[in-house]
Amino acid sequence: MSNKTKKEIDAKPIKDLAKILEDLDLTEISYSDGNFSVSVSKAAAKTIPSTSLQANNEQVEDLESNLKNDPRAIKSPMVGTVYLQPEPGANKFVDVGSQVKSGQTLLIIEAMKTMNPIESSLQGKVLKILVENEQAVEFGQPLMLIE
Amino acid sequence: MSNKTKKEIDAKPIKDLAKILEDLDLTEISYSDGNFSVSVSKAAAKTIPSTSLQANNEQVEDLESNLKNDPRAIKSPMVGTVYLQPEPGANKFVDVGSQVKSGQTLLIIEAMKTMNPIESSLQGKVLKILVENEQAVEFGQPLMLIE
Amino acid sequence: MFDKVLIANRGEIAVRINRACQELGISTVAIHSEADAESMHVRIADESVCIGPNPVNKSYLNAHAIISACEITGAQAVHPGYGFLSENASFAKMLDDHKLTFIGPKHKHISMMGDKIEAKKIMRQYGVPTVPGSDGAIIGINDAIKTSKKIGFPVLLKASAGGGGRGMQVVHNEKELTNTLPIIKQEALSFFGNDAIYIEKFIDSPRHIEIQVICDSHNNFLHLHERDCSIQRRNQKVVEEALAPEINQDKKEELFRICVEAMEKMGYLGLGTLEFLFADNEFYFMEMNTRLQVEHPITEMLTRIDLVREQICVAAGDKIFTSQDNIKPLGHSIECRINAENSYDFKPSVGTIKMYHPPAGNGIRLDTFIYSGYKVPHYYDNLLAKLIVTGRTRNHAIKRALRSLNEIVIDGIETNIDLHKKILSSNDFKNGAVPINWLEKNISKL
Amino acid sequence: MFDKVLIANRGEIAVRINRACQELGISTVAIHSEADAESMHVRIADESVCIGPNPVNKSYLNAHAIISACEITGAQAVHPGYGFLSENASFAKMLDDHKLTFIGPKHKHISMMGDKIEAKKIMRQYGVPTVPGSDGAIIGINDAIKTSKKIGFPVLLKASAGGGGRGMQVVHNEKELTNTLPIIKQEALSFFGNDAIYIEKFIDSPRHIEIQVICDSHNNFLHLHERDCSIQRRNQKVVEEALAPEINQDKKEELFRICVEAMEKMGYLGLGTLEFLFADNEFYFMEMNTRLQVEHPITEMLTRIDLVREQICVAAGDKIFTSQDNIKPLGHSIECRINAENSYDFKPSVGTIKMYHPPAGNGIRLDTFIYSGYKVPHYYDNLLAKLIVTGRTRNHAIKRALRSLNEIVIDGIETNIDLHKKILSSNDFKNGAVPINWLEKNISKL
Repeated sequence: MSNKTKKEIDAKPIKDLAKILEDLDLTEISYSDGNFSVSVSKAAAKTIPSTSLQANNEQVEDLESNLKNDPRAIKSPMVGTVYLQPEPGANKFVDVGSQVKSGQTLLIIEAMKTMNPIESSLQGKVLKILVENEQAVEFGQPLMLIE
Repeated sequence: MSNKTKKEIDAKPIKDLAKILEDLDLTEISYSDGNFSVSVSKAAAKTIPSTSLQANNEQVEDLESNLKNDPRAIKSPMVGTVYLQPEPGANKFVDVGSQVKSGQTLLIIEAMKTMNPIESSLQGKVLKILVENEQAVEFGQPLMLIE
Repeated sequence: MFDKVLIANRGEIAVRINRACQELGISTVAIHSEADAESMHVRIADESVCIGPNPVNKSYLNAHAIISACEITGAQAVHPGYGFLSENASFAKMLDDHKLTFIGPKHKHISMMGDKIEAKKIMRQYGVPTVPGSDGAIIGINDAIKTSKKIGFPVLLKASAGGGGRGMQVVHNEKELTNTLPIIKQEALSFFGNDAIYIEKFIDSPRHIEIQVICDSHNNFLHLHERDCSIQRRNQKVVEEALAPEINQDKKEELFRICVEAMEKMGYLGLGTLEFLFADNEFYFMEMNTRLQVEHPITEMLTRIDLVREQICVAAGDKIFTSQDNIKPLGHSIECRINAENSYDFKPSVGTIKMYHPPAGNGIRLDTFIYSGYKVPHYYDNLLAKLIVTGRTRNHAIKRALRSLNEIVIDGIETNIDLHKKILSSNDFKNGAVPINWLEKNISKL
Repeated sequence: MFDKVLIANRGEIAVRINRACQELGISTVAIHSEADAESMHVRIADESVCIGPNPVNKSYLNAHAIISACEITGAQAVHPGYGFLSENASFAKMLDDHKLTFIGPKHKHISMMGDKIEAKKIMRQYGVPTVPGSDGAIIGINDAIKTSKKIGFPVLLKASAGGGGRGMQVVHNEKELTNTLPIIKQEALSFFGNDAIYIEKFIDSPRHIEIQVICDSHNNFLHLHERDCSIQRRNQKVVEEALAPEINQDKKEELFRICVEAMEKMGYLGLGTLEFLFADNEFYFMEMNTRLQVEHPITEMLTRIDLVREQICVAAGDKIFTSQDNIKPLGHSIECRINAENSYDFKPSVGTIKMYHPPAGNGIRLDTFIYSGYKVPHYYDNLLAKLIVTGRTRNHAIKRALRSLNEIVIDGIETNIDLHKKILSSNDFKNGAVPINWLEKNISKL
């Protein structure tokens, strides 16, 4: 469509509209004047019971959910306990900065007394190890980031 | 504010935004680009239980509520039964088209065996009589429109 | 049975009564002020009539408008709920005069019990234990000493014309009495223009125990056991329970018998509650509420008798379906009154309820009129909901109440749910049998 | 008692079990698939573990993942709910092997009752009445005629290897039998590769009556009376009630005695339900469910015994708190299963629940896991909620259920609430004692 748009945000009209929204008990105002246009809205009802149900740290949740959708993440295929070394005292399978190949063992997850080697589905450098040794993990939990 | 606006609607960007809204599970998007501006929104949750609670004809409700806020309306000051004539067989106090003065009796409301003359708070022509003879009325119910 | 009943109330109790009517096949008329047009009690009724503007004296207390609403809708009876016109004898009489049934006691009994001093005298005549004291005003210091010694110190000196906590003084011995009497007489004279003083036994830290009765017009006078409503703040009940813990069963049974006999002597009809102070293993009659109580559901859950249903049935002339021997309370019930007020500073809260999600499951009942999106008006009292739980034991009921308080979601306005959690988690409450001044004394420490 | 229990289920029953644990002071671990991360059972639990992707065989049926979840959380016991792994003997055994408690019966009893033909044989040995029939496959037409005459026509010819309604034929007399037997043998051979046929008495239009039992490890074997689950559609229960109307009390008592004796002989532990067909005043054992039933709340409301609480207690080795003499069902209870499906064409419905407002008041319980804003996933079964009501009489319970069905608000998806209203308003249901084929026969006329 058109080409030139003003990219700098002027917070004042937004705040003004938000106040009017609140005062008049509206859920949405859309305001447009020539080249300038602002719209504010507010959900009428919270759709998730939150005050009293299980308290979650929402920031942590957001972070985790971001990691889950991160294409660089290796996610746990099972519930269990993580071991970063092949045996106590040994070196870690991989370290931050290690170059890994697809199929290389990254860590072990113990489930029902069985040691399950978790192999990398990605090729690249270990950017971050998201779990600690002997940490319990659930299905789908991000374990490492590989880039 | 601005002056010349194109009155023809281009449905395409509205449809596009509606789809994005649906896909992203949003309640509102506002989009503005130069002179062009579109805003779409959708209520997140119905805020009033309606499916099973007392069925109301919403259109009738809207009409009634409009009349209640109409400055031309004479509203019932009590619960009772309306009589449009002073006695059976007599002429109506007023008819549509009658010119009434402030303080003039418009009708009678019977409540607890007492006849209460309802006087006009307005001066002007009777535009509409909203109740029928012997109709039950509640408090605040519009009785007549006077202009 | 009635075909159509007008419910002369609002809020949770109007919803409660509407449900009882529906289950009896009675059609219902809701009345409402302008502000309450969207309120739940209006939405669930078969018909509704707006009877006036928002102030209660022009709507819910407007007897003429309510009777007119009966006339235009053809309602044959009026259920007054609690509060508003429920203990207004002249309203009950007015309904009688209009050939409408007041779902409640006879108006003469409402009158009799409405005058609190008169009510005590009547109950004393019927053999109900009342607070010992002088018979009317005392005559001089010698009479005062004699009376006080007879009933035992400490005693309460009360100005006959006093009220609202004014013109009262506790004295602990003869010397204090001698010193205080002239002062309080002088005060009474200057405050109330009347220096008549009477003496009552001072009951220190009593509990509030009340007996529920139900009577029909076929000579059946039954009690439905007791409730303990000692958790109070500013004379308002906050938490109620049934049965009352830590009271000897024989002592209770004796009181039940006395109460039932009093009802029989009165020829009482319908539901009633006799309120007692309980201290040092003695009951003292305070007043009788001649109506349905807010806390009636704990008795319902315990006895499995639907009090509102039975109240309507006996008003219609039916016999009570059961007999005293078949009323066996089972388990323990607790009610928490959930108010629209801050749990810490008790400031009332109004606004729109953004999200409401009630607790549920076995042994849980939540009586309310709120819903997601409901705007709580500021014109009326702040009771939003009553959480009622029942459990096999008192301990189980407490745990069940706590898990329910954790489940409930009321977003958008402030509530006293946190206060309830603190009360029910406290050791004093768990141990049971706290006095009526316990909550106010301990509120800051909870 | 356990400190921590893992609840190996989802939906309303996981919420139900979580509540029972909380009231016992047990902390809870919820398990869930990826789709259920926002589900109520996860939100109200103390801890949660995502155990797999959405398909049930990779999550809620994934025994290894569930045991791993116990290991990482330190849960000592697993409550399986109903469905999923609740009647999986090898799962129960696996838990045993891992020193975890399965909250349910011993795994050998799950096995025994899991084989439906074996279960009937065992019950017959214990003196429980079963459908009369041939002892195993019949040998030729003469044997078939002899057996049929002994049990009386009409009889049902059943292919031993058949199932799911296939390989069954009713015959009404000797001639029909002679004509039909060769045909059904041939069909059985071609369908199932096995022409063994056995004969059973044909029970026409029976009712479904089931007996609830509870047993502890201290030699207490109790019954909690019966339920009538005859309102069914496609073998799914739709409405259940307790007690069963129109059955002679002595007849019931005799069956209770037989069931309790069978449990004693088995040495059964925990909750169990013996399902019977009832026709012509006779009971015929069909199968035993060795788990908590969907419809357990109607028994809870009637007996005031918290079945889930007691189930957990007896699994932990406790004695049942009460005795048979003290179990006195009072009134009448009805459950309506509210499903996410159209009331007319029964198409399943998924989507977001825009508004949820439950019915409430005296004698009402709504067990659910939904809330305003909850997105119902399409991976799992369509039970949304169970409305359970109790009333003084059956008629009162029906009226109460109807007024509750009118109150409930579930907006955004389709439900079968209208179907329930039609069933409960029908004269057949009001009269009581309808057979299991009633609903399907009458559904279009309701």
